[in-house]
Amino acid sequence: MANSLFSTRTLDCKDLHVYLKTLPSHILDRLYNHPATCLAVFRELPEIGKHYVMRLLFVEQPVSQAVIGLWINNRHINEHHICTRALSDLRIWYEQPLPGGMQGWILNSTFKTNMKTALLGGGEPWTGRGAVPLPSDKNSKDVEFLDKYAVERWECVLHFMVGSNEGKDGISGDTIEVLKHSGLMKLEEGEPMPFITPGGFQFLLMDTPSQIWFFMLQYLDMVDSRGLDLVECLSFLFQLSFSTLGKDYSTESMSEGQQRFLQHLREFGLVYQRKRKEKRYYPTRLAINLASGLSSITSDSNRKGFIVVETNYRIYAYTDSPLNIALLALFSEMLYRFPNMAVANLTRDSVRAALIRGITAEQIISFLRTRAHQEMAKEGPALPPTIIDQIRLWELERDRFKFNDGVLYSQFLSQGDFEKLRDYAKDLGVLVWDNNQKRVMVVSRAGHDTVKKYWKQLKQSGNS
Amino acid sequence: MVNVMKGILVECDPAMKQFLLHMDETEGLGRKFVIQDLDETHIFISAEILPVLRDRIDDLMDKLSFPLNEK
Amino acid sequence: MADDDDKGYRWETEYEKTWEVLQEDAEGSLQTSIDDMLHKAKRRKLLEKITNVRLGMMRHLFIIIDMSVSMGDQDLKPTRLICSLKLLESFIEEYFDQNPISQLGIIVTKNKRAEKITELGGNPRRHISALQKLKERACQGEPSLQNSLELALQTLRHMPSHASREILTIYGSLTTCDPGDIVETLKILKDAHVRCSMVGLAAEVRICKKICSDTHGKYTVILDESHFKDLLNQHTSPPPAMMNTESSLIRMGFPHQNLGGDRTGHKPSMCMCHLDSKTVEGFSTTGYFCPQCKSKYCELPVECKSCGLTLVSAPHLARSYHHLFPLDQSKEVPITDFDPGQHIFCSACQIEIQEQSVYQCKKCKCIYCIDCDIFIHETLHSCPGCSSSRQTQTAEAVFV
Amino acid sequence: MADSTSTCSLVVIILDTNPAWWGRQSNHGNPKLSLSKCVDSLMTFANSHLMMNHLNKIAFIAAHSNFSHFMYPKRQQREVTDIDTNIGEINDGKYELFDRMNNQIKDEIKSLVLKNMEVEFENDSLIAGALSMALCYIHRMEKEKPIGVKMTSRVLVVKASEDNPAQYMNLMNTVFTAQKQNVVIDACILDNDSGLLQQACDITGGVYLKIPQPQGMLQYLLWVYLPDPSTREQLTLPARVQVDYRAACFCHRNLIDIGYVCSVCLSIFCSFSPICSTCQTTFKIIAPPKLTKKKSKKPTT
Repeated sequence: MANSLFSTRTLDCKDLHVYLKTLPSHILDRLYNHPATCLAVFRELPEIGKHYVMRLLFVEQPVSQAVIGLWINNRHINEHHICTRALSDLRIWYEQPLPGGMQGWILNSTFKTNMKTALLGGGEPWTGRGAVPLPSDKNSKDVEFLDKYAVERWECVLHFMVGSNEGKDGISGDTIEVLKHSGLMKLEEGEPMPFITPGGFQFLLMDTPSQIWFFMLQYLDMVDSRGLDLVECLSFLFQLSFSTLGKDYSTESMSEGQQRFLQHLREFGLVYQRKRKEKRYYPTRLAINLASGLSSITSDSNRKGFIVVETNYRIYAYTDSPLNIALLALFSEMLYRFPNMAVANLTRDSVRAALIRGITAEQIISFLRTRAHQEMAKEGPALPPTIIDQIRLWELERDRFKFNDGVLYSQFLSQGDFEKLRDYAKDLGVLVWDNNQKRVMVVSRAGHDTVKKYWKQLKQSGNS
Repeated sequence: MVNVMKGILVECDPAMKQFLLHMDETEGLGRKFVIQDLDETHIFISAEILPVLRDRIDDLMDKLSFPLNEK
Repeated sequence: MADDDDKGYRWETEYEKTWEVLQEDAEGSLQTSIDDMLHKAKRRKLLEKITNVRLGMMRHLFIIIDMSVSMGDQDLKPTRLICSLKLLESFIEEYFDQNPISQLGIIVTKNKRAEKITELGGNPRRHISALQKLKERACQGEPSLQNSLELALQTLRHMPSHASREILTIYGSLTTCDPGDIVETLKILKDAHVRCSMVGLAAEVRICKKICSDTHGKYTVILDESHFKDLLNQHTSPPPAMMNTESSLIRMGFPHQNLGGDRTGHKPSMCMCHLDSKTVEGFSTTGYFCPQCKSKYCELPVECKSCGLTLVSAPHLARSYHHLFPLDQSKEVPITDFDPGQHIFCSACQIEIQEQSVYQCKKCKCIYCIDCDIFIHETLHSCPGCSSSRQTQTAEAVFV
Repeated sequence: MADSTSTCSLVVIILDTNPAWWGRQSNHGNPKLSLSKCVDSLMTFANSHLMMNHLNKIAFIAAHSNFSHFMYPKRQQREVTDIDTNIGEINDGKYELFDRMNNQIKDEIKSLVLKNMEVEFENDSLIAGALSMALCYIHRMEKEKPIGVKMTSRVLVVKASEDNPAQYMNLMNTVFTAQKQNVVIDACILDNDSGLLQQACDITGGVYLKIPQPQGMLQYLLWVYLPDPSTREQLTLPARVQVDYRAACFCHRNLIDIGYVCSVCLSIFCSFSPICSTCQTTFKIIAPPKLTKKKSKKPTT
């Protein structure tokens, strides 16, 4: 069905699998020649797929598909098909006929060797862990400092999106470029600063790891225009997500492209470097949590929840960060503002305002749930069920109508003509709706002229 | 000859459809806008009326709901 | 919490200033004093366990549930009856977990009459499904204590003398409507060595207190739901055996479980416990075969229907060993005994101990934190240190 | 892929480091399986377990002949985080976390073997102690896990030497506790079968497997023991072994079908005896039921 005229494009934040499937196969193969990427991709496979890979890891020749089919008992045969397709899509294994003529599967050799290095050792060290260990840093930074730095840098970007100039030092042109490219913000002519789009609001309401992953995906799409090699950056990003928090890594074994990429990461808050020319860098918790962002596990454990939602639609937010309050203001009316707390009211109008801006009820609910206060999360559901239902009802209330732009065909002479035209429109996929008894059908505007041409042809061949 | 008309197909629950038909008869939106009443849950209306119709629907919704919590 | 009998009633004792127990520490937080109150409560529960007295391992217990109109009261959510049935379900599971070779029966009293819901049996599932059915039945009329006690007495009287005979009554109403004189019944109960314990849901009733004290049972009145749960759990561990239950050798069968499978040539057969069930559940090649009469059962422990032999498996007996060889209490060692510089770690869960006191097993001198100590004494019943060092291990192996 | 609440699984590996058995293995000329090869396979198994999910956790306990030693994660003070930048770290393609864990375990085993040279050699090991230590650790991990994370835990016992019969009661206690905490106990047997572990795996629903060729130990580990219990239902795994639950009588130590159980101390005897050998209580001789003289039935009028 053609999507209806007025529903805004919901933000599709793809997880790693979907993203990798979009990459051409030669890039995938080049990607697999680094242990970190293989590890990250392995972790995103379905559960049974992981066991298949582990079983085939140390087997050199292809194994017949029938044998692999026997590994799983027949009650779960569809999981088997799902993961065999997943493994083939990601080119982790591919078909190879056995000497006896039967079809078999064999692991992609680059993937296999690199998985073994990740598992057992050997091969050259990862970038950042040079052969000679680093002299200890005199002003080494502890974890709290890294956390504070990372959150502050990332919130700069979010502040810029919300348009409040709270963020201390602004953000670079590159970041604005990425924001515009990703459709989170739009630049109207005659206005200095781009303003936020409905997609942008949805982005703001996501939890941090997914935000960063979505942002990095958009950044990687534009990486060729910046003259950086996609494979190098992606594999460096995966290495970062496997590094240990609080440990410093050296930069001297990094390629020039990766150095530039490092500076951008530094600006987003994924990495900390005291000075530009510093020979070492510290990955921050945002980089390490990237792995959890991949598979959209929302365990954003480092930031304590701060929202308490009560059943009388009151929201108490124990925060003083203007960003959080700006986010809350998106869908609730601010009542009072105290030094360490803000009180807001969740009303029908405030939620409708957010819905009109394109924010969905699901996003509001997941925003409140991921940032729920520890006390709320401790016993029972983090949000009172009545609030969740009411937000959903407000959303449904707006959706009672579905408007589809289209062209109405009516008063057909014969049932035969009607069915011919309807089937034709259906094959084209432009048929919006049809009704046999009344011999009436609606075609989408786009498909209208092709259907009209077809109808004219039908008429000439009919009466000539 | 097949009759062809451009417009908007509206899919909604029967109660709402009655509301649209009522609007059409009483010309609440200024003039008739329903082109054809298709079936229980579908109705075909002219395109220009849409913005006005949306506001009227929002008003209806506001009338239906009551303020949940006093300040 | 529960006042013991000899001290008399609480209102007779002098004025207790309970609010002074909580003192604020240096920074004004109550946390530390709450911690060590919890701490003392946990230790007290462990120390209370009476040791080296003969326990009645084989128990025959009747649960009498009052379903009179007073059980419809809503001071226990949602009603007294449903709340007690819910707690009784977990009690039954815990009871059979602690005493695998014991039996249990359920009796209900309402409309001045008593009715037996399930016979004495060893299969927890049957009792729990009976309890679930009780939830739908209404609470009416008055309970009759005498009728229900006599109904339980009829079956308990014929039980073999080596097994302990017990009655546990959940009593919600303050009145009872008895045909005869309940003191007579009390005398018969005493002669038949039946131990009556009661859990009162409303208030203390003199006749209940007299019945329980005369038959060496325990009479307690609940304060709230969690207290109700604690009181019920006190009845799960086997009570000290009465003087006169003389011990005897019971003949038991240890059936051999065959996993079947057609390779071993076992033909499919019906099992005795699902004889009347319409489903095909009992029809399979696997099962336990009674050594004496070869009738098949799917679960143990069970009393063989055809030859009366109690069928049990070795782990069932092993499950009660920890009552017989309880772990002795660990010594509480204040942290000041160790030199302050050294970090002390719990030898079981490797956590660094920062509380005030540490627990040391007398035999193997291993050090444990408070959580491990409670875990070891309440669920594990064996000390990791002792069971992994050879000399304490062989000394303890008294019989196998 | 990732369901709403993220799940993580904890595996505690108990390695039977009985010097007598491993010693006999190495002087066989070409050793079927030497301790170093066995530890390497366990390292790879542990690494693959950690690789399955970034929340998974692992623990190592060595069941030595006279004590059980907790090898990994090592005890560390609460304030100091575990960034031990030990210089001896060889930097290669291996993932850092695996590297650090493997080095730590290898050092622990080295010190374990070197330190206890003088002990006289027994050919059985005390598994029950290591198991109860594992359960205490699991109990603590259960309490410390972050909210919203569902944790399943299991114990893998790699056993080589024989059973110590004196451990029966302790092992049974640990097995019942594991069952109550739904911790699964798996057993990978290298040499002689262990009746106790058979019962342990059967009661807790784990996999008991005596591996035919010890050299291929890693293959068995990856195929049978790597999937966690919920995935095992989907895979075809070796069938459950037939467990003999019959009791052994205390007087002659042979398995009996019908026995006499003392009602006081539940000790089992194969024949009737007036006194119980464990708790010295005398039993009333239950004479066969006397035939009551049948009362002659008076003809009813």
